[in-house]
Amino acid sequence: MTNHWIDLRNSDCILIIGSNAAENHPISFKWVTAAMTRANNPAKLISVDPRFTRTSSKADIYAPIRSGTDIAFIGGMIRYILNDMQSLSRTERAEKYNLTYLTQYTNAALIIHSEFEGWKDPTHPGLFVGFTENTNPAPGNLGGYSKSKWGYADAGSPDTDAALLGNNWTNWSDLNPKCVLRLLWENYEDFTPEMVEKVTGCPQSTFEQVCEAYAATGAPGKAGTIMYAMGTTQHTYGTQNIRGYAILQLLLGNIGVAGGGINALRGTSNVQGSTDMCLLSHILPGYLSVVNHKLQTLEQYVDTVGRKGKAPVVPKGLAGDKSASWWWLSESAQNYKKYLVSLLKAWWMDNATEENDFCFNYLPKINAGQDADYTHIGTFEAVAKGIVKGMMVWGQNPAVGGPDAEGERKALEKLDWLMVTDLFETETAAFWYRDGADPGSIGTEVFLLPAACSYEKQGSISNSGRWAQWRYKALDPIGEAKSDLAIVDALVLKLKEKYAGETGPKADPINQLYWDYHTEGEYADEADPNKVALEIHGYYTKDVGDKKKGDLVTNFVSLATDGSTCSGNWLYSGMFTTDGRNKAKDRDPVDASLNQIGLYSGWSWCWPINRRIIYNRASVDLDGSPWDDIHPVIAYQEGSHNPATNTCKWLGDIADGGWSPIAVSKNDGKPAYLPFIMQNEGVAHIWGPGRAEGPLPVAYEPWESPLETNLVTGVPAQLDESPKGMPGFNDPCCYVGDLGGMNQRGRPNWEDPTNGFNCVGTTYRVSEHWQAGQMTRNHPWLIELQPQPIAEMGEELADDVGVKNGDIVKVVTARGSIEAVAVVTKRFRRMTIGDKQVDHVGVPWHWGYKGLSKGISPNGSSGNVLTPHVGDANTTIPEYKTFLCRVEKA
Amino acid sequence: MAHHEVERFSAGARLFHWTVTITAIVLAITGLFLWVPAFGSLAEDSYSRIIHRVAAVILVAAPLLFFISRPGRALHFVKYIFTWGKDDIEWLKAAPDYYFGGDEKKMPPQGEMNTGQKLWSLVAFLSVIGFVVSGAIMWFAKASIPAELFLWVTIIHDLCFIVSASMTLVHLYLGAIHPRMTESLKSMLKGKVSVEYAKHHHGKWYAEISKGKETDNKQAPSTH
Amino acid sequence: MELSRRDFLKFSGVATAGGLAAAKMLEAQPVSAESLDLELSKPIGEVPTICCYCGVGCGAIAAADADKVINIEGDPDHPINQGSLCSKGQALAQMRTVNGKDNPNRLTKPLYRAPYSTEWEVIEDWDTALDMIADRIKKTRDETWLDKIDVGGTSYTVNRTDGIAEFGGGELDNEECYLLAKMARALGLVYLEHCARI
Amino acid sequence: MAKAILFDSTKCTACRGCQVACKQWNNLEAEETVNTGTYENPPDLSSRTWLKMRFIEPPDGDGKVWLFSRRACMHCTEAGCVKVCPTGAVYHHEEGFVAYNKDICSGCGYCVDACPFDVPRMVGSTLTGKKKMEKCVFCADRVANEEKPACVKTCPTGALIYGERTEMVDLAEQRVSKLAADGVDAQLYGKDELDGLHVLYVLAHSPKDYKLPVNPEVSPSVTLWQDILKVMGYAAVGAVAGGLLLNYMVARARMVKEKEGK
Repeated sequence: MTNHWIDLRNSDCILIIGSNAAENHPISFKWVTAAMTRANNPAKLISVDPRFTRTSSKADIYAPIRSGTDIAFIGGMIRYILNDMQSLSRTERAEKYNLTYLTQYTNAALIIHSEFEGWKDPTHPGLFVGFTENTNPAPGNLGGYSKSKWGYADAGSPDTDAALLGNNWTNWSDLNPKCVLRLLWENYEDFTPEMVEKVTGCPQSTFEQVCEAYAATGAPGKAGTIMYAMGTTQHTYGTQNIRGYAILQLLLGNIGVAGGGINALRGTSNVQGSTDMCLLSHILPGYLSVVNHKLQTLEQYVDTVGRKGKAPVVPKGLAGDKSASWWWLSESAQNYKKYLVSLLKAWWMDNATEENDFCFNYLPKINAGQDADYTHIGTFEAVAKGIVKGMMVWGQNPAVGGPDAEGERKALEKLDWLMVTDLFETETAAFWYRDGADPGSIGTEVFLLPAACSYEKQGSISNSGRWAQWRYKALDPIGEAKSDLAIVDALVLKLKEKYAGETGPKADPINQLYWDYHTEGEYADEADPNKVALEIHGYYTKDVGDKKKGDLVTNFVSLATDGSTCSGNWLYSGMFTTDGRNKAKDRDPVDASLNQIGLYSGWSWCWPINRRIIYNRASVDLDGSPWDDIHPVIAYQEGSHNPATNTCKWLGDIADGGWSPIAVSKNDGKPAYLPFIMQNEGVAHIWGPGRAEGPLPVAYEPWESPLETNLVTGVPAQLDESPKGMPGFNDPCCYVGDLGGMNQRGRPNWEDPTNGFNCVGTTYRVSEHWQAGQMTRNHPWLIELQPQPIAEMGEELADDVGVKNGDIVKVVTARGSIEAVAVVTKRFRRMTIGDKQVDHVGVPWHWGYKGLSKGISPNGSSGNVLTPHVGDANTTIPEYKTFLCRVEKA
Repeated sequence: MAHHEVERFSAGARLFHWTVTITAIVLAITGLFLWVPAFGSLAEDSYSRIIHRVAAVILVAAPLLFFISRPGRALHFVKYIFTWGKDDIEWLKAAPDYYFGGDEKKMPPQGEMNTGQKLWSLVAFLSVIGFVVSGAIMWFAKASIPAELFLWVTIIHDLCFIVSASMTLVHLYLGAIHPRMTESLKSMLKGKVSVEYAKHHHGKWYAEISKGKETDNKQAPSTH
Repeated sequence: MELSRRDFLKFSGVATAGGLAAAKMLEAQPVSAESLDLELSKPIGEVPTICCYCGVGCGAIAAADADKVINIEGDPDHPINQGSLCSKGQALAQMRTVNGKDNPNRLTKPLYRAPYSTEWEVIEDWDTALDMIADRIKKTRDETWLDKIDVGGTSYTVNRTDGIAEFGGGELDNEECYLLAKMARALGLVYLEHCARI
Repeated sequence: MAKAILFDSTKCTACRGCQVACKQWNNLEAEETVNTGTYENPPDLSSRTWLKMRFIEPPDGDGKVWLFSRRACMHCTEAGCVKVCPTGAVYHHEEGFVAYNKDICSGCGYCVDACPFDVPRMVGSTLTGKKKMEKCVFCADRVANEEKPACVKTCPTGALIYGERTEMVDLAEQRVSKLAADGVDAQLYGKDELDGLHVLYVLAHSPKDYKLPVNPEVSPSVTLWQDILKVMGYAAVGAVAGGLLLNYMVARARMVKEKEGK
């Protein structure tokens, strides 16, 4: 979340899309309801979902869309806003939209490479310039782009469109043909309400209501927020869905302001923290890039990802004339290097010296390029191929949660050994005696370790709003269970024993690993989470000035490139005060923010340095005054500008960089810092060339689509010719997996529906269960509420297949089938898409074959038995949310 | 008087009477718990309900056993209490004067049961039927009948109680307390009354038994 | 004692009233056993914890004995949830305690499944379990270790193993995630993922 | 002062925190259920389920209405259960809600039939015949200790609030007029029903659509029994007893006279 939960109450319009917040983040509705029921200007709630959910039941406007058509919908909204902007008079335009924000704080006015060609170019329909198809069979990406023509015309110092900056235009032709805003218009020009209805199934009138309500948040001082979750991300173009939201929010000036933002609703209590700690293949703690084989030395790494990758770029002609690009900041700061060196120090401590490159080579290096996928999908393919032979699983249940779950279960049979740590026996741990498996032919050794539950241990977790909150221990773990911390601690100490005496590149990283977490008393024999937290925050590794070795650093600003500091994760550097107070334990219930907008900065701590709303410099105008007087996030204190440092006193939240406001710095002849301090350009990306499949989202069809032609791009599906998928019909860069041939692609068959997959299937969660269910399916109170897997479908479909409410039905895809209880409802309606009548079938994916509540079919009725091993072009997140299926009476 | 006694109640009849008496008292008391909130705590943990049901089974079983073992006598009794004549009307008219003032002038001679006893027997007979039928419904059909109907059935049960309880007081009083009914209680305890008492209170009956030598067979049933 | 009709009526009136008066006494409600100074049937709890389910991060307070949870409910001081919890949060107690006893499905000892075996065996002590696991990790790591790779004729140091994957962490504490990352990277793991990606 | 719970259906998201909170605080065991084609479960109130949320999809709707309603004791002022309870086990708490003293519950089950909302449930052993009534107790212990009832405390959206009944009525009326101004056919349920319920409902449709009885009333049989029959019974017994006493005195006086006269 750019913002945080309580901030939802400051919103004027809440757009929930790709999320069912009322069911999956129920307490968020405390603040959604607060916004909707406040006395003055109550907020409007919009729910966009294929299914009318508990969230929709509370919405002012419910917009049904076909699963997987978010870009068409959002693109239509973007078109509506652009069209509105263009047709208004200049004065009205400035009243209705925050043009200063749009032009000064985003890259809307920047000029793109002259040879850039959009997806409508007839020589490459549906594709941007620079595409090459991958002709190798799956697994692999469908294709890839050379992005050389996607950048700014002048990469180091981009030009801007003066007419746009000066609000001095009437027609699109008044703008530079390669100006971002004009390219944006051209990208979405065809996304008319008629087209939106045709593609998404959302009635035009409803769609227009949504546009009108949401566009109203574009006025200065108004804020609209987007709440999204896995309904957005779990598509082959999930990242582009989010890009669509980002563009929409930037057009409306909704990022950085109270009641605005793009808010990813994290589904797991600490998935924010675990991501911050980067238990992910592509990053190291603090979102530092993982090392690839081309980066052989620390200097090469720093030079490539830091110096070059994060070099400040300053657009010409903007009021702000300095870009922080915080990751690097400057040759004297070298933040990227500081963070990595401090990480290496925390890991190898005294063994990491300037002379040995701070043990840089102890970090494993992946293969650069696209020839290996190390993400979830790629990992399971490596397991299936026998590359990965051993697996440690800590509180995760891929046998239920992974795509093509039966395929992943089968892949596990190839492992030599598997270690699972969990509270309950999971489907993953029990894969070897699941239905259909023959234990006698499975040679995998399996260890199942009993873990402590959340209140049987202590430690911090970070919620979706980035608040790191300490949770305490209420009682000792059950039986002989141990906290994961104690287990990993004991395991590493064991490994150190095993490697004792060995030397060389294999043994050194283990033997030299700094590992010292036991303390007096309660934690004499196991790791003390308090001590681990101190290492994450960071301390001095030698005496520096008035700081002694062991003194805590103030925050990441104190970190150094010379190895004099350590910090396990720079983002969390700042969680402690220098005298050792753990701010994650702070419990000041008073909201001391400006106008009490609900920041509660004294309650717990959030990264970075307790900034509750990130990008908050965008919430003020050039003079530092909030756009919204009622909900000010930060405000420049008049007269506080310090000419020496070019900083000032900001009231309210921790400002995104302490520099003085743009106009104040400028008046003083000082560098005026642009607001988006993490971006190289200092402005936000309406144009986002970093994505795999294009700088702007295009409405592609899901990997399995009921259509024969992409109604937006006009590219035909060509199912038989392109078994992997068709670039331009499908996302051209999506990852198509292959789990030993099990990942079949389903096709519609409109002539003989019993022989084809004509229904759009989707997976989701119910409020009463959680993720892969290993915990909640062992809670009698929750099983009572939702005892069995269900398959929700509309009445029209149920009639067609002769299914009545409560019947057991079979949902079949090309991967497999599950049985579930039919919930026949008006909340799923048949849609007319192009010339097809499309029905949806929805299945929760919580169930499996272990626990108190099991599925109906022996495979556990896990929804993911149905889903394909196909992933997003940028993240390879699996396409869980859209696939083709058919329903049969069981 | 002891030398001149006639048998009025057989041992079986007395056993029956006292069984029913005790059962009825138990039923009344345990039932009263549900009437009188002040006694509510005594109904704790459903003990009174269980006792009430055990007693109810006895109350049903006792007449059935009596009927099985002595069907003729039982039928006679039923027929008897439903047979009303002119004398009965006369008796009812005369009764207040007699029971208050002891004025016997207008009292017609009575059979083995006088009209008052007959009336009591009739009330007892009918209210037991009412109790049993409504009670059985409450016991066995609670779940299967509409809530509203159930409540009306309880009202029938209660009405039976009000009527039978009031009459029981009268019965008790006349049988054991009224100054003139000196031998009534004794008869139900020991089975015999003095000839004098029999003549005086049940003239017709005494005439019958002394004439016909029919002894046990035609004894009055278990009521006063 | 003579009795006129009038006296009789009077007397019966008094008698009836007496019956009703008795009734009134008998009908009086028993004194409330649950009056306002009632004690709480169990402690509400004082140990602050954060719900382990979704990313909202609601505060809860727990009351527990040495071996069982007595109560867990929302933390009223918590600014986000202000005491409220959803169905899952309200059921937190059952993670440990169901109907006053340990949740029977919780794992309490390390378990081991030997190759081709049809059953779990209990490993009596942690040390043995971790020793066995460390042996497996070392063996696989050593066998699959890559010092260098060759790309287009050039040798590159990579110091990694492709033979071991690590999953998980979204439900763990930050400190746990951090140590897992530290261990994984020190082991040279590149297949490192958790539920943020799925 | 009478307290009340205000349930605002327009704010309820049916997260069912309340349903579990009720079980959590009151130590009620889970039931074994099956899915019958609805999110709603358990199917009905029971001795172990004192509160459940209803999920209602109007059969003639357009699929854009999903109503959620609370099903639990309404804590009526004119409470059939209190009225009918023979032992006084069910009674009005001084704060207006319907409490019960399990210790003196005889298990007669009359309250089950007397409730116009079909709320109380009996639980017992078939072996011993022991039975007890169970229903929402308004978390009497919590309320007495200035804690909100468990269901109210856990409600995220303010769909459940708790306080002085008069205040709750005011709030509900304000909410209804606000909703009405927005074109919602809103209404307040429970203000006057049965002399005032202590659970008030703000509804966006007719009570019928929420499966609430439109004009709930306590069966006349309850009134007949408690207010007429019982009184009659006492009167009858009193009258009979009095008559007999009188008779005794008169008859005895007469006999004494007779003896003297002899």
